[in-house]
Amino acid sequence: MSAEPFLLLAAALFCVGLFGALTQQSIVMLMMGLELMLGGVILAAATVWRHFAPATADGQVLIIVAVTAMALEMAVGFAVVTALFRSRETDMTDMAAELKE
Amino acid sequence: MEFVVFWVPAVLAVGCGALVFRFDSMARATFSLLASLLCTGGLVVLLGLDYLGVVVVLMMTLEMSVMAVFMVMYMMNPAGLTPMTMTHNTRAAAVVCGLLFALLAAGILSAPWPDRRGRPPDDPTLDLGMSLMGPQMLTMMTLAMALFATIVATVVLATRRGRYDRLGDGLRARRADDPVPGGVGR
Amino acid sequence: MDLRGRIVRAALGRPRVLAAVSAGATERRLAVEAELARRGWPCAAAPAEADLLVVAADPGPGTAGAGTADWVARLWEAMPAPRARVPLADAGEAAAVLDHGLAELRRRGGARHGGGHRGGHAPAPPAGSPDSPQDPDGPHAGHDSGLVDGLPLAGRADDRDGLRLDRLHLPLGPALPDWPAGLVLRVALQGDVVQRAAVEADPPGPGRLPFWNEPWLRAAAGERVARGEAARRLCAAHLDSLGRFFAVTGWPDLAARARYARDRALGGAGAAELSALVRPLTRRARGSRTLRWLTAGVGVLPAGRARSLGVAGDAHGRMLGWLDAVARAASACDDGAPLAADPAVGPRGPVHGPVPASRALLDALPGLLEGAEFACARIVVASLDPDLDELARAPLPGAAHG
Amino acid sequence: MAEHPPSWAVFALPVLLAAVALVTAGADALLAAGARAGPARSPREAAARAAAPARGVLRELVRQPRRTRAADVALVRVGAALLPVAAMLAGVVLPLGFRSVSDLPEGVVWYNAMEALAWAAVWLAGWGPNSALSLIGGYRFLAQGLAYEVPHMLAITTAALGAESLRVGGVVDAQSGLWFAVWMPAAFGIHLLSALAMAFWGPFDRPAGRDVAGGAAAELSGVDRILLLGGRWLLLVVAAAMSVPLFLGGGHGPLLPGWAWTVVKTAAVLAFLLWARRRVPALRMERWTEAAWVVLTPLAVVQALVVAVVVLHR
Repeated sequence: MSAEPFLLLAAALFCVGLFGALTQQSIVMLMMGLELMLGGVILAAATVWRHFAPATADGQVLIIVAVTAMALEMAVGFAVVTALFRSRETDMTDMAAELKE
Repeated sequence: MEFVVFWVPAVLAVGCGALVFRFDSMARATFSLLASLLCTGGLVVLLGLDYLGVVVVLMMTLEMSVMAVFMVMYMMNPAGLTPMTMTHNTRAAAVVCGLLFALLAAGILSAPWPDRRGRPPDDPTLDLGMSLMGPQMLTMMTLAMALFATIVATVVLATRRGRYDRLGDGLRARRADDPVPGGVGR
Repeated sequence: MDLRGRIVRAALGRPRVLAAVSAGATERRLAVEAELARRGWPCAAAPAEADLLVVAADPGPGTAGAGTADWVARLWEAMPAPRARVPLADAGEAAAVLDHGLAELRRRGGARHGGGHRGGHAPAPPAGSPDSPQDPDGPHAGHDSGLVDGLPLAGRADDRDGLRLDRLHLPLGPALPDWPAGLVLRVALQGDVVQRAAVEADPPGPGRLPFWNEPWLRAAAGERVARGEAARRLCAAHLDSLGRFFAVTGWPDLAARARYARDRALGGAGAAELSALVRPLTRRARGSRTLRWLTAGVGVLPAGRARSLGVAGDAHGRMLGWLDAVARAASACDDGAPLAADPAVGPRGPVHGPVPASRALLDALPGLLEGAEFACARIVVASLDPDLDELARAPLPGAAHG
Repeated sequence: MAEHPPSWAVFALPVLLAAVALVTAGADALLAAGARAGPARSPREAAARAAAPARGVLRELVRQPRRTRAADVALVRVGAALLPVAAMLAGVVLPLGFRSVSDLPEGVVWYNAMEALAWAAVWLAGWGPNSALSLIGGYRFLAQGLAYEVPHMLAITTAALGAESLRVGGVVDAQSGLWFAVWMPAAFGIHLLSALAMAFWGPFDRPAGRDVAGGAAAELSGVDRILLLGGRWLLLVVAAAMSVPLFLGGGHGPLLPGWAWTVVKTAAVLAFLLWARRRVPALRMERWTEAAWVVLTPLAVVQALVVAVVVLHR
């Protein structure tokens, strides 16, 4: 098959993901949008490798980088959400402790 | 045949991807995203990158399963049994994304794509391995550093108790003081 | 159609049995378990996998009786068709009742495919665990207050890890597998961590002696009871507890062996046979480093408290205590000398204490359960194994026949 | 050296795997009944005991599926069906002798990816019924997954490293002399442990443990139950069988043909697992996770390092 359908699909995934990332209020859902966008990037990189530059491994390396980025983004995202969840409560208990003094 | 092998996962990928933001259940949204990414992995295999496609499938399965737990933990209204309206700027975002897609599509369809240079190696996985772990290892080292930094950063961000809380001042305690003792005691 | 009939017949030939046991029905439970093992019928862990419900539950006094009818009815509702339900009023009838249940089940299994009147919609049991049918909050419930599909949603509350996650209130028991009959724990769960627990013990109806304490109570009432009989009862009681403990720690092999030995002890096996059954059990349980690693430090009681309860400090120690007692009792099973009435110490502790020994064990539970993960909570309960039969108004010495 | 299999192998594989799973489950049921009610008094009784799993399948077929309140039935179905499918897909790279249904160029990674689908499957089946105990089962499996997956990946990577090939056939070829189990014992042991863990069976059965009334399977009846619990046995069989080509020399062996050696070795591994299961209590993740991360993971890394050094100097 030619490259265009794959690239169109990658663009579609990227745009759907972007839509999600732009519209969702919660950090977690926003991350889902980012994952979809990176999915589009992966597909585009694979297509470019296959159809335009198969001799070098650049496309493959890009995919590895994208997959790593997905993992990192998720880990950091959840760590931040956990910290937010915790700090919101510690803030409140701190305030309570100050009130007591 | 090729038509089916491409279009079925393609439609599924976009469809499930869109459903992620339509479902009002966290579990469904997460696993719809997983389905979408699994289709992407399948298409990567179709493009001749077997190893990377399978790795994408593996990574995404593990990631999304863990994600599901965090979703249930932290999302307002985890099961989404009540309709979830947690969106904003829907219209503007739709316009932006539609325009972007139109732009990309126009670019893709009209660009004078170059001819293929070279031919795929017999074993693309070997090729990838050589470029990652070959003479320089620059990419691999960078990724490794990034992963390591992330591990440290996420643990610092997420944990409440440091080692002084666990092992006492001077780290003298023989067993860590944890709410639930682990198997090794550190 | 004959083929289909034969398939149904073969499929239901050894039905999975769920026993609904209330406090005070220990003897009937043991009879059913022994009979099931003899026939090779499996015990169901949850109503979803059960074909046959054996109800060994007394309508207790007052409101508790209504409660019993309620949870049994909910268990029944949660079982998929074809299903059958039989009451068991007396331990001696276990075999006959199971036969009757099988016949009933076969009739219904055939009828469903013949007439189809039981087909159609499966019952829609309430959410929550199968054994805690009154549970109003399924885990799908969210932060917001309000009702969804008739189910109230969970609220948030402080938790062990300082995250204030959703809290789920649900009752554990009375029909969990390997769970003390009649015990209900109202727990607040976050994820699988128990944040708070309250004991709700349904006392058994009056008129029955606590099965495990029977020899001592009878001796105290002036009857002549052989020492061997008391030792046999003690041995069986601890083997029963050990069976639960091993089942809950996930060692089905040892649990099965302990229960086999228990059935043999109650079935009148001699001291030699019992000792031969118990010895390898003791050796394996004692020698297992994995078991020690997994259960030491679970459910730790302060030393003073443990001493006053007459148990060891942690789950592993309590198990070792049972093993010792079982080995000692097994060798004393054939002793014909009369049991002295005075130091009447049953399997759980003094039989005539001001407070039943099991009541003290129950009171120790909530503190041990807070902050424990679900699996640990199960081990804590199994390692104390309170016997709710003892909570019946303790008959005074001399009035046991009253 | 891998030959092309006949096309009917695609259909034979599920049947063969299911048959092996049923036999294994029957042997386990026989042992369990022996412990509970004493040794069987007659061969007839023994046969009836061993037929328990087959009878269980029939029984679920005549039973109604049931629904819990506010359940997400679609997710339950997907979860229950995904488990056997994942096991079958992982089994595609299993060689019988020297032939597998498809000797994929990165079969080792494929096997890993397919068994990882169990994570999603068990969690979905636990979440779907809207029941606390079944959800606890789902959570437990994810915790277990986090504990076993890293050492497991390192262990199978070590085998691939020793053979310098990601192809399962290549790994088998590399063991025509010395079996990998001999000079990478740590990786072999870790693989056996993770085989048990990924099938949540034996000492790792807590996700479907009796203490949570069956855990992820607590609310399932009918076909869903067959799929989930059957899928678990299939996964166990596939993972145990995989240790033969990865560590035990695959079809290599004297006298007997390759397929016979595969069968013998697989049966030996399964028998060992059945025996081991009866000797050990179940491992709780709150203790095991730390052991897996603090002990097994470094062990697996060291093992991989040793193998890498050996391979470099070969």
